[in-house]
Amino acid sequence: MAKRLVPILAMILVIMALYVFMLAVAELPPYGNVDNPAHNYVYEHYVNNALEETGVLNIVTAIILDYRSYDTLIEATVLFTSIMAVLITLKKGEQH
Amino acid sequence: MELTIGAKLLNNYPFLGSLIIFGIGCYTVLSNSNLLKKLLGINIMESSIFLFYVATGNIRGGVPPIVDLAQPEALYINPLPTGLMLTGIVVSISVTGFALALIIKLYRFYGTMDANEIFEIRNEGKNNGSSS
Amino acid sequence: MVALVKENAPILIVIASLFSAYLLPVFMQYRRYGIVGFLALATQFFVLFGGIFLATQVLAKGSFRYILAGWEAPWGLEITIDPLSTLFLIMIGLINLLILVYALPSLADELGNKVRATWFLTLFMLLTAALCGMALCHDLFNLYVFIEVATISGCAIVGAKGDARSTEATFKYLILATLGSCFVLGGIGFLYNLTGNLNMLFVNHELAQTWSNYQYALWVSLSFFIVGFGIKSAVFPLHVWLPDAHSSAITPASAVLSAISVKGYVLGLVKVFYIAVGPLIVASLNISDILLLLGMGSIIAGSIFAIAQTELKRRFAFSTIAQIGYIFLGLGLNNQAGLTGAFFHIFSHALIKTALFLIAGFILIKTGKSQIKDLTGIGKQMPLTMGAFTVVSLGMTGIPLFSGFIGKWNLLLGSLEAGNWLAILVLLAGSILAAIYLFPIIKQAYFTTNQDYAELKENTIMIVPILILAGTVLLLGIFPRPVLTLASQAASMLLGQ
Amino acid sequence: MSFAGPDIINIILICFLITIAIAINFMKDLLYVVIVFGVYGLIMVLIWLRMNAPDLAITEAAAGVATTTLMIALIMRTTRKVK
Repeated sequence: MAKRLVPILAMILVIMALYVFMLAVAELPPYGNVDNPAHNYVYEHYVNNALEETGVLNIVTAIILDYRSYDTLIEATVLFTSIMAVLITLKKGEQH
Repeated sequence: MELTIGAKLLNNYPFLGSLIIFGIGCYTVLSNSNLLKKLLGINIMESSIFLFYVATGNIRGGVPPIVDLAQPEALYINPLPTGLMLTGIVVSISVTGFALALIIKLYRFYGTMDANEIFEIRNEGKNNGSSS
Repeated sequence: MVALVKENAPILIVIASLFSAYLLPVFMQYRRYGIVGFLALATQFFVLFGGIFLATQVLAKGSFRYILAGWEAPWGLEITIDPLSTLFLIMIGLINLLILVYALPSLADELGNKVRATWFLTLFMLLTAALCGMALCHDLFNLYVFIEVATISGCAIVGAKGDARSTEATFKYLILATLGSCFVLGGIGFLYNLTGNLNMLFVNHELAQTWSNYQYALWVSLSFFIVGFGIKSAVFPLHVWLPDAHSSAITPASAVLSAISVKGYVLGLVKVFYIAVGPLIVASLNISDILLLLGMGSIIAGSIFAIAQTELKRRFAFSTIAQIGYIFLGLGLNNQAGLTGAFFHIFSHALIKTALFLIAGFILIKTGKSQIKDLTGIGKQMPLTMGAFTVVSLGMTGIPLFSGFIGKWNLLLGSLEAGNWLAILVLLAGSILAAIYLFPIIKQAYFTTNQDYAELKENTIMIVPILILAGTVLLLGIFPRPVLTLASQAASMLLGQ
Repeated sequence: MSFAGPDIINIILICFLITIAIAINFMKDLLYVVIVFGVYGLIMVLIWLRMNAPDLAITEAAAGVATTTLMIALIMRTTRKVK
């Protein structure tokens, strides 16, 4: 009984959430506009100065490997973590 | 220029679409008892959020953020969301790998990939007195 | 050299735990298990003393920021050192150190062999690094990446035991926690869309001017954060993964998850709500009331579920849900005393819950009993352990002179200040319910006799961390000044006074 | 508010995505589900290409679509073998 109830409950929840999402999306800055708050001084700094400051033509690369390199270190750590997790899940270790 | 809500929604279609897919993915995770489908639901949710970010970074009439020295006046799109989502993709793959490892292990224990069946098998084990 | 370490201490804390995590498997490759244990302990020492050093600096000079990779704030990343983060660093270092001292002698036996023990320690160090990073980070996306590391490593140490029950609990935890991460990432996406910044301070500045235009969007964003962090920190309606995960894992794993990891996500919520968005906006969008409701529901529901449990570890796991409720209640009160109480409660509950889980694990190792009804007369068999258990339970209920009291007292003051009588009632009821689910164990331990009465040896090194924790609970109840100062300074910093 | 050509293609692609997401929810055979999930990833890649994020599209095509689908397909092979 409870198992059949879960999908219906989830459906109701999701539909309610979608209604609120619509209200929120109507408020968001218009898609693709140059004057959006997302394209502010940070964006301008990256686009205008990335080449001089880092010497990389691809600005995305400049961001992930230079401006936000700490993030990339942690991202590599996520991969390492998942490898260790898979090891500890599937391997038994040594037998001796 | 005042727009109706419908026109605003239509204009913001990538955000709306990504949030609808987010909701569907959420429903997939919550309602399906198959472990693999739950995992796919998580993947769908994650990629929908990636779509949200990419749409945030896009500018109509812009070009990809690769500096073209021949065209100094080009309008580049926002490179930051793209960079963030490169990290996000790696994270999503890591989670997928770990979850698949867990699915294999659960399959070895129970011989099934269905959460309800696992639940039943475990309850039978409890009733028979053997600890699982 | 010393000057260099002192100057770069904030980042070195994270980097040191990360690199020791990378190095542990390498040492195990050459069969140096001794070095592995030593390195793990040394790193926790470093985190603890780094935290204390930074705390003295913060108390002397005020909070400061540290720039990473040479790029100034809105373009690069920076980390922040404030009372809140140093409080967390000290907590992480202290608790993890004691857990490691408890765990190291028996870890290899419990997990099968030394290689698996090394993998477990690696994941443990990664969890430490991620939590330290979450405590220090000052950038929304950086917070997300650290949360992912903490999630994956936390799930993996639940599954380390490798039996069917813990694997199933791990899968449930992983799916729900990743669902939570998706929600957090979505919330960050909304904030980025509205402000164009990821640095929390700049997000705050941008939102202060424009937030009234985006009320629905901000509300959706904040509720995304509540759902995401709520799943990960197991508030009442979103707690379904916690009891299985925390009771089926091995003892050190459940101790670290229940005591620290769950609170790391609360810290994430605090950072987003109070530093990035600001208490004013949170209060005027009625998000505070949601936090308050979640907190009260958690206290009542968690305690009642805990009473119904018959297994020791499971009862403690449900008690974690109740105690997380106190923290959410304090956050929802949104005033100085409430936040101070919440932060102090974070610290004191970390001590208490670690001690409880370690005691449960110790009893399991010594007697092989995990059900509460089997613990008859254990007070005479293990006097030191049950003495510590009594101290810690008194602390959990919030009796004066124990550390739990200070946090709850501040929460009461906060509720009085907010004029919220329901919160006061719930706080008192929570204390009574805590007494109901903890004191029968003590009564059973001391006032019933066991047939197979035999003095058990307690003089192993494993009892030392339990006694230290119980002593700290007592000490912190009598001299709460150092932690209370940090907590109240953190509260006033977050409220912008 | 008028829509330029590229926008309509994007809208159609996103509608496809929504359809596929619903289809994944209700399909019974896991093999089909995995194949359809691969298609979902490819359409996502297309949308990102059209939204001027080629770096992301390449990474997703290599890692998200190829690796994930392959991993899941391999898992399904091993789980069938055990049976």
